[in-house]
Amino acid sequence: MILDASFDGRSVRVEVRGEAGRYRVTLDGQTLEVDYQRTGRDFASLLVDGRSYEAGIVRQPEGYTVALTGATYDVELKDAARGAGPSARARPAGPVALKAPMPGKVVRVLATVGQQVQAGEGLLVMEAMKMENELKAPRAGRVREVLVGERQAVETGALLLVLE
Amino acid sequence: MILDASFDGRSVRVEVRGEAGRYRVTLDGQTLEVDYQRTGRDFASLLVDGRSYEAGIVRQPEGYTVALTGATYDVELKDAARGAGPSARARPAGPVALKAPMPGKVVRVLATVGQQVQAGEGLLVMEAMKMENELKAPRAGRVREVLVGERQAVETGALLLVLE
Amino acid sequence: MRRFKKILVANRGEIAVRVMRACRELGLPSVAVFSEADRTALHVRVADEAVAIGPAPSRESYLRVDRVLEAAAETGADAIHPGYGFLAENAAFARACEDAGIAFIGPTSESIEQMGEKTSARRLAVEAGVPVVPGTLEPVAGAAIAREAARIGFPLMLKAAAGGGGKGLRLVAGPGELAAAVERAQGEALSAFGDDRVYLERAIVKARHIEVQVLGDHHGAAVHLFERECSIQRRHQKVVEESPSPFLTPELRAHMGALAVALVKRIGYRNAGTLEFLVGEDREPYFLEMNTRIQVEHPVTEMVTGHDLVQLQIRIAQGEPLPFAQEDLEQRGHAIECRIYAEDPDRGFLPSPGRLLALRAPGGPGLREDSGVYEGFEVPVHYDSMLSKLIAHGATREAAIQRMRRALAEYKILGVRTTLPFVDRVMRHPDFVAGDFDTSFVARLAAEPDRADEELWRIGVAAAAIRLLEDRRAAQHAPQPAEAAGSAWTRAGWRSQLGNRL
Amino acid sequence: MRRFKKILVANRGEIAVRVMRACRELGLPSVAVFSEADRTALHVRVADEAVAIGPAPSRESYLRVDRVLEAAAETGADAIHPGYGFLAENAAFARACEDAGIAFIGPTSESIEQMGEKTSARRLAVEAGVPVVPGTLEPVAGAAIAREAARIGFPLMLKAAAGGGGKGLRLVAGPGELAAAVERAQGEALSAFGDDRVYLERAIVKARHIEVQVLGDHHGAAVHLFERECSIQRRHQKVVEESPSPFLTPELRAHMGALAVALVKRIGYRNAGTLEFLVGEDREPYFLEMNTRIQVEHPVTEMVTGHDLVQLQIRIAQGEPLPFAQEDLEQRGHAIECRIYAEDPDRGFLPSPGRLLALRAPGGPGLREDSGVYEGFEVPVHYDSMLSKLIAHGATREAAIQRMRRALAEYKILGVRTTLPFVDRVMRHPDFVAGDFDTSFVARLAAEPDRADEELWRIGVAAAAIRLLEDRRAAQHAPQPAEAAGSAWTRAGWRSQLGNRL
Repeated sequence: MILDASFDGRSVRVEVRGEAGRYRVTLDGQTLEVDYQRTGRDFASLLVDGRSYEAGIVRQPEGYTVALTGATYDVELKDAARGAGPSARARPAGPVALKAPMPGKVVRVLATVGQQVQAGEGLLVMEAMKMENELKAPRAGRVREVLVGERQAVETGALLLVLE
Repeated sequence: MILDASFDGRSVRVEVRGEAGRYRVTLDGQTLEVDYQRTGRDFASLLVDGRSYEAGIVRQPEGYTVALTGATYDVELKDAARGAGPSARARPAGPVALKAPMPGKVVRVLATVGQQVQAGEGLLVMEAMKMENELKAPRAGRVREVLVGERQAVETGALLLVLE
Repeated sequence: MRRFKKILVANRGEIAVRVMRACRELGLPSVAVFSEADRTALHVRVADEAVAIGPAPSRESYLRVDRVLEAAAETGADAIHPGYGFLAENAAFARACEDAGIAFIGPTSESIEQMGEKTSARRLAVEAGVPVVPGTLEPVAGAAIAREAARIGFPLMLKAAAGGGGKGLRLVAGPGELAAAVERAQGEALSAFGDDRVYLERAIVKARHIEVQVLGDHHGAAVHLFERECSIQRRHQKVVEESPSPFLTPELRAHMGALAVALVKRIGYRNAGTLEFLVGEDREPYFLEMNTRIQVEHPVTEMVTGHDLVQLQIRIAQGEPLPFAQEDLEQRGHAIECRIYAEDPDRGFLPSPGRLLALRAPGGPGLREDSGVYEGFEVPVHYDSMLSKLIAHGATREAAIQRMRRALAEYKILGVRTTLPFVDRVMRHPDFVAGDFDTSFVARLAAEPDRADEELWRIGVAAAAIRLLEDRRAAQHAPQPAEAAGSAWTRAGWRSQLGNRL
Repeated sequence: MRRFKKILVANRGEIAVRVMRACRELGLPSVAVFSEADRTALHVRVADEAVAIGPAPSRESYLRVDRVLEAAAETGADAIHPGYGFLAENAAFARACEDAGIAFIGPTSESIEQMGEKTSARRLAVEAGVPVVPGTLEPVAGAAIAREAARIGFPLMLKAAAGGGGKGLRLVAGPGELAAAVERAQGEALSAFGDDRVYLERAIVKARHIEVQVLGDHHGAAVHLFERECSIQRRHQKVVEESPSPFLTPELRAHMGALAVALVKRIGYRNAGTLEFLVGEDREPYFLEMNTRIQVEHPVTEMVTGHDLVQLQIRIAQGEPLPFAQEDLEQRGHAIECRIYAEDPDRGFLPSPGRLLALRAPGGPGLREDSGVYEGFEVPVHYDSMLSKLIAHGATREAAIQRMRRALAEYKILGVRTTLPFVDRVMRHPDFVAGDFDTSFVARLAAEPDRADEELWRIGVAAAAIRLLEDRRAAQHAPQPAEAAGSAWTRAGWRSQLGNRL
């Protein structure tokens, strides 16, 4: 099985072969011999070159989240595109959508339509889990649209504002 | 839904009605209003008449094992027989089979075919989990058959000996 | 002296569970109250009885004095433990309990008023000879704010008069930031405490936040149980606490303890309580405020002193005398607490509510976990983001740190982002290990690059890829639907994790 | 003084995990060894490295000196911690480590020989002025057994010379039982220790089993860390232990401690160790044996003294001097340990191996769990049945008992039968609460009816019936296979629990 994996903004091609707990995984030019055993619905024990790793692994819509000691990775997996390995995805040009990073309530809208903002400038304030959180501009630009009003409840991923 | 439930050698008729977490359960002439919510794959929270119960509930071949604070019940459930409630099952007469209560190894066979034994008399010794365990006669009788030999490994439920 | 029959716990989360455990250990049944968002919360499961009190927003449930008192009447509870937050420092609630003949497990409503209104507390402290941070002794509003700010000088702290727990707190570096900070602080204060009054204090630079635990009973006895060091804060909220403080000398410890006991005796305080101090580089302690309730970080004190503060609260409220004198108390070893929040430390501690899809908690020697959640629980968006507190005890500070690091390495939470990796960074930071830090530590840490294991990603990607291979093969060969194919519970909550073939 | 680079743990289960946690807390990487039955065991998951050493039977894996030493060589481990059981008191193994230049974290092979062979230990104790139970000072065999038995008198104890942990131990009430008991004890001793020699001791009636924890270093220093009360036993194996013993007076405690330190100093003992005593109604202590290793029940001592015995073992083995003197040590509060075995207390403690289908462990104040298992683990039939140890600490014995009861109420294990309900019965028995018990307590308890909650079965049956209703409805409406329909792991192990419609 050959996959393209992406995590933390990186992409690598991954090849996995094997069965019954014994796998050979090649990634980024390096091959690991992995003794992999499920230890629960969402946990596995990996022995790699004699070293022991305990992994929490939960299914996500486009891959798995893997928790290891000291780090957690959101790993997106796709069947490899034919031919070349994954290319670094270019940041899409054009407008940027600001989405709600969590469910909550819009407390204040700091930006107005047409306003020119700097990267890092506060655009609006959301309340969630009893804390007010200022959402900042990911880059400089002009506010094209504001799609929410104050006191409005929003779900994760709701479109809040468009920057162009 | 009307069921016959048995546990700990007792049998009761159970009627369950309701949905979406609100149930009315009638058993042994008493009706309970139950607020039932799953709290994990194998756990549920029950509020009954304001009292809070935390139950571990795992599927077994013929019902569920339920763990509550202070007690664990193996509850067998069957769709109710038409008409009368469950009758106390009579102990079957005739030969009694002694089965292995756990996987392990037969260390010694203490009884011989044809031997007359008293209730509680040791019939054979099994080793499991580093302990020797003497299996005793459930009632008085004559040993009709011995189906295992010393040093033989057996699984749970394996027929060891028949008493008549 | 009375003996309670049943205790209602007017709170949720880990502190409600903590109090219920104390009740059970004292042989007292406990009653949970819960909002619509909390039917499956841990505190409902741990209680002996449970009563629904309203919709999810705390203003319509946990903050409803009438509903809580009705629940007590309905269940026959003759005492109420308020935990921390919510109604814990609400004098009107304490008075309503007093009027209803229900014991409020806390101080008198008068003590709450005296200490709860922060400017009044500062005045009383000054009268009792306890030094306070220079600032306004009264709440200020309107034009007076700018005037007083200019008098005190910048940087200064803007604080909610009814405040606590970092809510409505703002550091103001200069006059230009003042107006916006006032608006934000008043908004948060109104939303958190229903009271938008604020006051000003000089910001003590390189300050350590050190607090003293006290206990006073109905018979005039008062003791302190030494200090907690709470300087590791993000957003002015504590993340890591410890006892003893690596900063205090035995003399300063004794001095601060004596100041604390003096104030407790002066106001006739009856309950567990905490006096918060700022200690600057000159090792001069300034009283900040007194919390007239159990504190989040009380477990570190319990581990070094060997006493159960929540049980003692209940026993004091029953009229029992303190079972020890000051000279019976000593600090043994060292304890550290790390708070585990559902927040993403990589994104400025943004809240991260959601379902705890998988959870493995650490165990073993010298470790305590006070958790308010469990595997499978959906962390609501309506309340505080703290999931759990992990506390490690060791014979020395170094041993406690090493034990905490070991515990954090064992801890796995999936489904939400948490502060686990962040507190691990704190534990292995040379300045923290050396005891060389102040309240600016977290801000400095955020600016430093983290040195994680450079090659660990390979294991993470390999694990995900193998799991995908096994899941695909299993789906191909699946002889039948497994896992009681989608109970209502499974269908509603775990869909993304279960079943859907990639 | 040396500093270890890497420690191999030659054990499995909770004690292997316990030792690895100590290694990590000391900054030392750990190596697990595991049999074919233990690939997914907790100790493999917690270790930094892991090496397979053979098939499931311990004789072909955990007891293979050659395999263990090969694993150490292969991984570069320069020290081996043996835990308890297996090779922990095997002098030949300690000598093989010494010969291979690998530090054995324990005493010298000579000390193991002196104390491990129980009749030799009794002789040395007598020489050191420590009183012993009357009996044979040498192993006996054949016709001599009946002769010596007649001399000592009945009831008597038949014991394995190489014994420990209750294996090969038999109480013989009268001459008629002797022959059968000898056969059984020899069989067990041979299987457990590879040595079938037995000896005889007078059975002390109404005896309490009280042991003293000691530590000796390479520089001649020796201390005791007070006693543990271990009288609650089933099949001559401990189930509940505590410290302090409610039976000891301060004078008797000091006397037994002094006896223990005298023997330690006499043999130049270097390690943690335990001297077991029987104390009869006359409060006269009789030395039984010395265990030259860490003891299962060491956590109760750690909780009352505040010191980490396993870390101290490692530090002593590195040549460090003891970090405290006798006068620095004190018992604070009270600690109780309950062992959780996979055994059915309703069927004479028959072993109950199997998969742990669901598990919820308790948490909160004053509690420690040293577990060797996890939810989903298949408990192997090949090894000891202990799953976990739960330890509760409180300011008083009553507080510790109440805390343990609270913890047991929170603990749920499904899939195997455990001793959880049994230890709960012990905790609420008036004689245990009063401290009025001896080694016959469990036998007496088994004869009494249990007074469980008469109405609780209704809740259990209702829960099962509702679950069935929900499962049936979910199966009817299941839109698709859920739960990654049967990975190899699911198919193999969880079938009975998952998916099959009733």
